[in-house]
Amino acid sequence: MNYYVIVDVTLRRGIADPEGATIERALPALGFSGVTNVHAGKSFRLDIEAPDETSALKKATALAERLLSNPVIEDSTARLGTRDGE
Amino acid sequence: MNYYVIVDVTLRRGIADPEGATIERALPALGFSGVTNVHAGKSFRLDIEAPDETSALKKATALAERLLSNPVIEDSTARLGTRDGE
Amino acid sequence: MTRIGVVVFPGSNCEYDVLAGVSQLGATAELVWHSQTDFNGFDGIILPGGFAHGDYLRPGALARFSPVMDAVARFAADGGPVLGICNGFQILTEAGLLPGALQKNRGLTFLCQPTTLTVTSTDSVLTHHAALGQELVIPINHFSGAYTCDDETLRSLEEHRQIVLRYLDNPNGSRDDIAAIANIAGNVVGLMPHPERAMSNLLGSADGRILLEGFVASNVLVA
Amino acid sequence: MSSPPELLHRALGLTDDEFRDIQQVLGRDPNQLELALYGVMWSEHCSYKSSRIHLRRLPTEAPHVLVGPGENAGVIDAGDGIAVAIRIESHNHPSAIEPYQGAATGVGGILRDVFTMGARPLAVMDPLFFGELTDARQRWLVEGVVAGISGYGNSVGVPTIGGELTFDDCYSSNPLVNVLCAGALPTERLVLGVASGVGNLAVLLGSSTGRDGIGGVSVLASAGFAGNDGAASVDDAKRPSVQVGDPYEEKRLIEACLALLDGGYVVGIQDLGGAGIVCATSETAARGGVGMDVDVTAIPLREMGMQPYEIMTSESQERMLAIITPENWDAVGALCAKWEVRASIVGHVVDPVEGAHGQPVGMLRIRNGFDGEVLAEVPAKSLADEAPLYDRRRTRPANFDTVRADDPTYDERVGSPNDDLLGLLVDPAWVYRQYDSQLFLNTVVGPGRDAALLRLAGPGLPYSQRGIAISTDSNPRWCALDPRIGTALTVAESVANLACVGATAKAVVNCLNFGNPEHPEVMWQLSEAIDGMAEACIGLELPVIGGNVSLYNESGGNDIDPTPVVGLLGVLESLVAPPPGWDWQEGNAIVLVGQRSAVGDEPFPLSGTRWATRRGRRGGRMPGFDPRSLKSTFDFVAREIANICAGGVSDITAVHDVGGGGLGGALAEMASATGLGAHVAALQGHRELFSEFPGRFVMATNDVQALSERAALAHVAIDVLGSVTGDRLCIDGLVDLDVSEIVSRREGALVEALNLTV
Ligand SMILES: Nc1ncnc2c1ncn2[C@@H]1O[C@H](COP(=O)(O)OP(=O)(O)O)[C@@H](O)[C@H]1O
Ligand SMILES: [Mg+2]
Repeated sequence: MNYYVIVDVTLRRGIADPEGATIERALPALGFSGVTNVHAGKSFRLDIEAPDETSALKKATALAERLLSNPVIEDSTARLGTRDGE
Repeated sequence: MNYYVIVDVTLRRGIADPEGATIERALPALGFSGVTNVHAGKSFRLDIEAPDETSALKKATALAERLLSNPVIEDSTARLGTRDGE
Repeated sequence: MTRIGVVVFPGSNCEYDVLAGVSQLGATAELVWHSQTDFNGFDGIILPGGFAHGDYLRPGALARFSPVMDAVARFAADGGPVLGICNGFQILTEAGLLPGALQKNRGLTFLCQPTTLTVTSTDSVLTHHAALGQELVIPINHFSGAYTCDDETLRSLEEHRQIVLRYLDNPNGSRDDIAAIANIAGNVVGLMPHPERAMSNLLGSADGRILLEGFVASNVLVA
Repeated sequence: MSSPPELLHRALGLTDDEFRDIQQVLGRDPNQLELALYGVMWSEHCSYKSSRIHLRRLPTEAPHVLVGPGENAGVIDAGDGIAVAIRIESHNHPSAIEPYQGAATGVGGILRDVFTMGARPLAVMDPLFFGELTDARQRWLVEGVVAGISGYGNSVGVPTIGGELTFDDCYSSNPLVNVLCAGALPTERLVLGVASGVGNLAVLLGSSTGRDGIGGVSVLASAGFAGNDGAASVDDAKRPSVQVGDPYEEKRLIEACLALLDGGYVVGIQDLGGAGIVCATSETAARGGVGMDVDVTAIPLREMGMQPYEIMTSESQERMLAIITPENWDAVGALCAKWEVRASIVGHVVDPVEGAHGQPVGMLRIRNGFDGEVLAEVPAKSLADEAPLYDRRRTRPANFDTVRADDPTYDERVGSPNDDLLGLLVDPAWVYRQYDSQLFLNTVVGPGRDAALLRLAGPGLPYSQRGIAISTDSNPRWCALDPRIGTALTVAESVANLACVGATAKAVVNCLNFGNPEHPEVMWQLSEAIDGMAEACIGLELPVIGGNVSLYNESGGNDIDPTPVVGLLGVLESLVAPPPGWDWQEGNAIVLVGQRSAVGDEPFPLSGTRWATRRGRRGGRMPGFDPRSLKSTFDFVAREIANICAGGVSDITAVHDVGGGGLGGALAEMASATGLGAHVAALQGHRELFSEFPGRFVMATNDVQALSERAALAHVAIDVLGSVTGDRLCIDGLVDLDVSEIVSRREGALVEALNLTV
């Protein structure tokens, strides 16, 4: 059957994150104070055909590590979700 | 106090998603079968200074809608999380 | 006569420029479609600039799976000269043929501008005709050109003199001002600047010639 | 679409009279689908119904014109067997709503107009207009629009080599994003968007069809923004879903289409832009005088449950319609497969039917399956060419004379020319650095100078040593004062830009950005601007070969200033050396070439200048327009620089036309380009320093004598202003500045205004 999977990709600790830094710098001017440690990442939502949850997650994790992220600079996690509400 | 917030930004229904579509088209050739409805999105992780959870989320939602997304083509959701495990 | 294969992925766009540049140097160059699984009798392979597969996901992330990339890996393993220019460099890192990764520019904008490079190693198929410390004016044209790697990788790059070109005035936040690196053997090189755009003074600079001349002549070197 | 037709037509933007016209054409009531087709095809955006009668006054002919207005792009014969296609379009309202995608899809659309003609797109230009950057929303718009052009243009692989950048409050809720594209083709490969040959197939190439931008032309492009906050006020229900550009699809589409044309597999080809499939099918059929059957079920869809009217009017991006002979279907399919471009047979070319008076009438028939039920049946021509034309009321603005009377030339205080000059300088480099301006190894002069200059070369073109030059220009400050003279002078300024790189102007394209045509003052401005353009083009012997009209640029009832944008295409016979540019050298004499003072009773008017506008003075009278003296000056400069580009020796070391910022601006820009200062004597005060009118060039030479003699022979005036020296710009009694200060102020201006930390 089909499983709805969400893959989160984030920059590894220690890797520069200019996007997050730029947003953080822009915030005060836009009236947002007290916001720190801003980090930008990517996410992917997809349906995976698999016999059961475990193998769906296994497939998703492989996809996340081999394709959706670049392990040299990024970490990735895959989790099962539901179309709405996640 | 400081709250860890995760903001997810996804394309609104009906808006074309060439990135997701291109990835999906490429998958079979890369040896991944049975993967459909691939959609690419953005995510942001940040710490928000606020008196309580509700106001932290309120602040995050405003941030998400005013700065991190363009509501004309994107939906955004903000949720509280924990640094590891989320 | 030297024969250079120029690999074309859907979305590549500098293939004709590279063709023109290489032909000016008396070599013959041919376009190689990405679905091809082996090359016959090429003396060198160039992965040109552009946006292979639209750069969707990450620059080079989808291109690295193209059938042609196995052939490129074999060619490189046999010591064949391989050059990745801009998007080609990004593909080589994604494919693991070169260490590290290329991230978005520090300023988060695309940059098309001349840069001044210094030759920091001549132990590569790209730089062996140039002189150590020589300065070259060559344009960059990229959004994701900030070279990134962990400390250990950087140490080994320096140890094996694999950093072959550095920016004089770092435009994109590249670690250690890195503009081009080679593998340990020196036969696989990736650079973000575009030497094929610096082949004549009519277009602003001819400093790219010495690099491409070296590459075209390099099969002799590695053979 | 539930409401009964007689109300529906209004919802679709059709007037009651237009509804009656449709009943006339069909001899019956249109059904809902048919009404929807007329709704988009008779929209202002598609039909030009308010502007067409005025556009007829523009000169369009010259021996070298291969294709004039009316086709997807204008085409000229550039020599050596190479033709150049050029077109300019606006994407204003979509960019106000989603700046990145609005601008990106604008680039995609203009490229399709050009490769539809069989030309490979070789260059893009982007004239942009925003409100003042003190407003955060404007900064968001600028960053988004520039990123969109960069993201799409660079990825699709076409260099962006120039444009314009204007900030004025009149654009704050209605930014303008115009995009120009030029391409080249072997002359014999020229193709037109014509469907011919009964039995031929209409093949849809490229993306699948979704609900993107349905009714975009009628809802977005043919109506103003309700409120003052621009996009924010277009109500959600009315707003078509935003189109997202896919440069990767477009890149493959370009390569596939050019390969199809090389293979000789297509008889006609047409891009899908505004009004989507209905526009492409009805226009190709109308041009060919044939009928076309379209099968809605044959069109690949991206979304579920789409209605026929949605499918027919969707503005999904990256699609083309090719007309091919059945025998070629296999070859076409194979080529498209290589480029991973989807190809589907969606239409058949059919015989015209017999009209009421026995005349042949090509019908556009929308069917549910090729031999299924007919859902709509209307004369293709009635959709494409027979929208009602309006001669809307025109009245000169009531305040015209009072505005003219408010002339800053004399009563505006002088102030500090030093500070004024520094305040006028803006280097757009932050913008154009984000564009690939070098692809194809043609760019001899890229963005940042007077005009862009390219080698006339590209994949698949015959060898040539020629060059082409392109410049886009506009001056809403001038046109607000006097749309007629303002537009004429804008054309002149653009020809001057070309002369600076040695090119002779060959053709004009224009994008007329105006307010609401239902305001008589706006119609007057439009009509005057067209007369001014006609006057200039006739006087300077230039054909207008294409254009675009963008109306309803208004918010909350406020119209933008009249903003005609011109794109000038010029040709160089021989391009083997770069033109001198702005790089003057120590010791050179600095001379002013051309009529030193303006035409009319005021030698150095300050009306309409950047100097006056910065002081909030927006009134005054424009100088006159004298094409004869302008033309002899332009021809002289172009000839002198062309000689250098052809490899000839010359005493001229630098050239720059006097444009925005006046003579002071030109001198400051040349100083900052080289780091070399100058000493200039005896200008007629701050008026001559800041006055803006075309026809003047600053040249640097190492042999004044020789240059003066050549100028005299050409009956061109020349005045020695001073010399290049040291590292300060000194203009006696007016300016004394360190060049490094000029450089930092000029380079920093935009980045600071955007408050970016780079
Ligand atoms: N939006 C833009 N995109 C690319 N280039 C631009 C843009 N705006 C201005 N430029 C370039 O900057 C230079 C100066 O522009 P402009 O002030 O319009 O010159 P001029 O006054 O001579 O017409 C020109 O070369 C122009 O092409
Ligand atoms: Mg201009």
